[in-house]
Amino acid sequence: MLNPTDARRLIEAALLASAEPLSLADLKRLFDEEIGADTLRRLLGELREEWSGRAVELVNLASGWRFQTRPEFQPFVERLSPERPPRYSRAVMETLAIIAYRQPVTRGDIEDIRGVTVSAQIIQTLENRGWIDAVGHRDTPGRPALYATTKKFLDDLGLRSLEELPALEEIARTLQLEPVTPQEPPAEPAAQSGAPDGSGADSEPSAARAA
Amino acid sequence: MLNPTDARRLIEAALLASAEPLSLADLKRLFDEEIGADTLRRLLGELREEWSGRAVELVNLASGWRFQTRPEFQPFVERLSPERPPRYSRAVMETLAIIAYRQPVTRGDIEDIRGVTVSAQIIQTLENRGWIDAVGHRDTPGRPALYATTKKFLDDLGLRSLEELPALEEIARTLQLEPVTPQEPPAEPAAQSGAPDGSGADSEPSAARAA
Amino acid sequence: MNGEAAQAAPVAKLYGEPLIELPADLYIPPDALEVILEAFEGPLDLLLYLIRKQNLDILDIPMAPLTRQYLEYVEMMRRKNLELAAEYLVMAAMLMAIKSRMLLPRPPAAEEEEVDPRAELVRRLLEYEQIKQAARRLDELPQVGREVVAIAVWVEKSVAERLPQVDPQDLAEAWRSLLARARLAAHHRVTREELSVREHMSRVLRRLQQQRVAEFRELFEPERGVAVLIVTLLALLELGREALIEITQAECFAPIYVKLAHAESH
Repeated sequence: MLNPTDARRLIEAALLASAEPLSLADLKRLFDEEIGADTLRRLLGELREEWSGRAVELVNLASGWRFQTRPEFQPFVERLSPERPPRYSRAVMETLAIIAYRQPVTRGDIEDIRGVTVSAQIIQTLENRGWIDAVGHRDTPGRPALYATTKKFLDDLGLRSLEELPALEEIARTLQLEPVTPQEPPAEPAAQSGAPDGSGADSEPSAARAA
Repeated sequence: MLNPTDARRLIEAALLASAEPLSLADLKRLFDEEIGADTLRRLLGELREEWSGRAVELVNLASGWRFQTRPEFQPFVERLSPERPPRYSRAVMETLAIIAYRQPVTRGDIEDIRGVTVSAQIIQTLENRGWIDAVGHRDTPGRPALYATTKKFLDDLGLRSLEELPALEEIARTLQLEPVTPQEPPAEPAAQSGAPDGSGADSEPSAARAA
Repeated sequence: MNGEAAQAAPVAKLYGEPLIELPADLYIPPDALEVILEAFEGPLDLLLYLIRKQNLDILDIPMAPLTRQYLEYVEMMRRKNLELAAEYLVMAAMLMAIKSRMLLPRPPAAEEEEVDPRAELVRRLLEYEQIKQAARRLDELPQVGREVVAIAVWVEKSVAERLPQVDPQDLAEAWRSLLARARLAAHHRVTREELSVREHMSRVLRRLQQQRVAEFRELFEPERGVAVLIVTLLALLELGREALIEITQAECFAPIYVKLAHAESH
């Protein structure tokens, strides 16, 4: 049986060697003997503590634990390697935001919210990045794919769950001094009867939200 | 001037974050002020000492310093990732992309586009793979070799010709290429003068992006 | 115009703070127009811009001036021959429909059920603005690979090396990061056509390496069709322009020879 220090050293090495987050299940496989989730969590807590004063930190993400540089270390990252992923266009980021906050959504839903066509290339960019994938199809004509964000999206943004995304209600509050919330619920059903043209389909996304 | 502990933490993070070994010259670039090779070597020695009891060690190779797992650790790594596919570094992928899209090109051409030096090792990795070869020399001083992609490259990537590579205009369209500044100033003054919280500052990162 | 600006003044509170001064005019200088219009993500984005710029109350939009301004922008886009997406025209029609419905007298009986014709538009604008903000917030989060590095130290292995797999999308991703960094957009616009020229440039060079000198004609492969002939010609011209090959002809109508530039110095 490993003593706690050796166990910590083993976990540390495994985490340092893996760019992808390691889950508790992954870490269990490091040990010959049974090791409980509680014990692992305690060891991980100690390890995180041990690294607390440094430029590298141990973080707990959607798919597990990973060592990564602290955001404050960014200037040094830039000095060392100019090869970094680029910033995406507003079209890509808005598409991502809609998928993240309204998932699962179809391309049509995204187009309704943005008010413009969403090119296949935008969806593909996000799929190739591993940030979104098709999780099913909506049972409407054409059976459009329903997109959702992946665990990798959460991992890459340093989040454990979608609940850790910047809160939309908070965002709404910064938009306008007028209280937005009381207006919303009555507006929704009314909007449908009032929509003079094809925009009636716009109520789709809000329905998807409830789902 | 950083104190020795901070300097050590900085070097440690840089080495942990780098996929390739870092030379003393690389490490010097981390520091704003002049730092002597002797000082660096002393700090590296201390760092190696500090890591001596662990499953990861700091080693000094021909091309520089790097952290790596101790050989005894290999069996554990295999338990963790029996099928994790290896990946080329960003530097290798970017070099390959330039040769594929801009061929025939010299190493100097590649460096101009990437904005950083391209090590002989990177070219060799791609040559050994049989994906690129020298198809001639440019008639300029030094007669640099001109690189092009090979048939094996097309075969391995499942392409019939280079024309089947993703179109560059479409890739460009998914990117925030130009600073958004021209659009933002007219839109933001109202928001900025009034924004009491972080929301006004939301326009900042897009401007900073240009820098 | 001025009247409307003044009218907007009482509601000129933004983010809960009174506005220190109103924007001097409601219009963007014409020379800045093109840049600005191209920066809009669509009609909703443009409308939000117009509303926010004038500090209009989004919950009580004055439809007449907003519609007029929107149409003026759309007209300017057309005059500038900017590619005008169909969505802009659909929105124009919708704004006009809402405006005219607000002018209609309401039958007294139906008054209670009567819905504000602007309700749907307001809902869409607020929803889009929220998403716009959300997109910015997401972009600000520290991202692995961009602001933050995932640590992966070298693992010493004795087993045979497995070769990484690459697919065309990986190359697209690599080019994307190059573009963002080097601002290649202007100088390195490579189209599919140009790519096939460059492929043939490599092919000609490869052939001349083995053969030293080739007759111009034998570099062409007529059996592969006209398109390939043209591309080969373009490739030879480009190689000549970049001084990578020498094209010589002793006299008129004599055979044309192609060789690598300074191949004899080998």
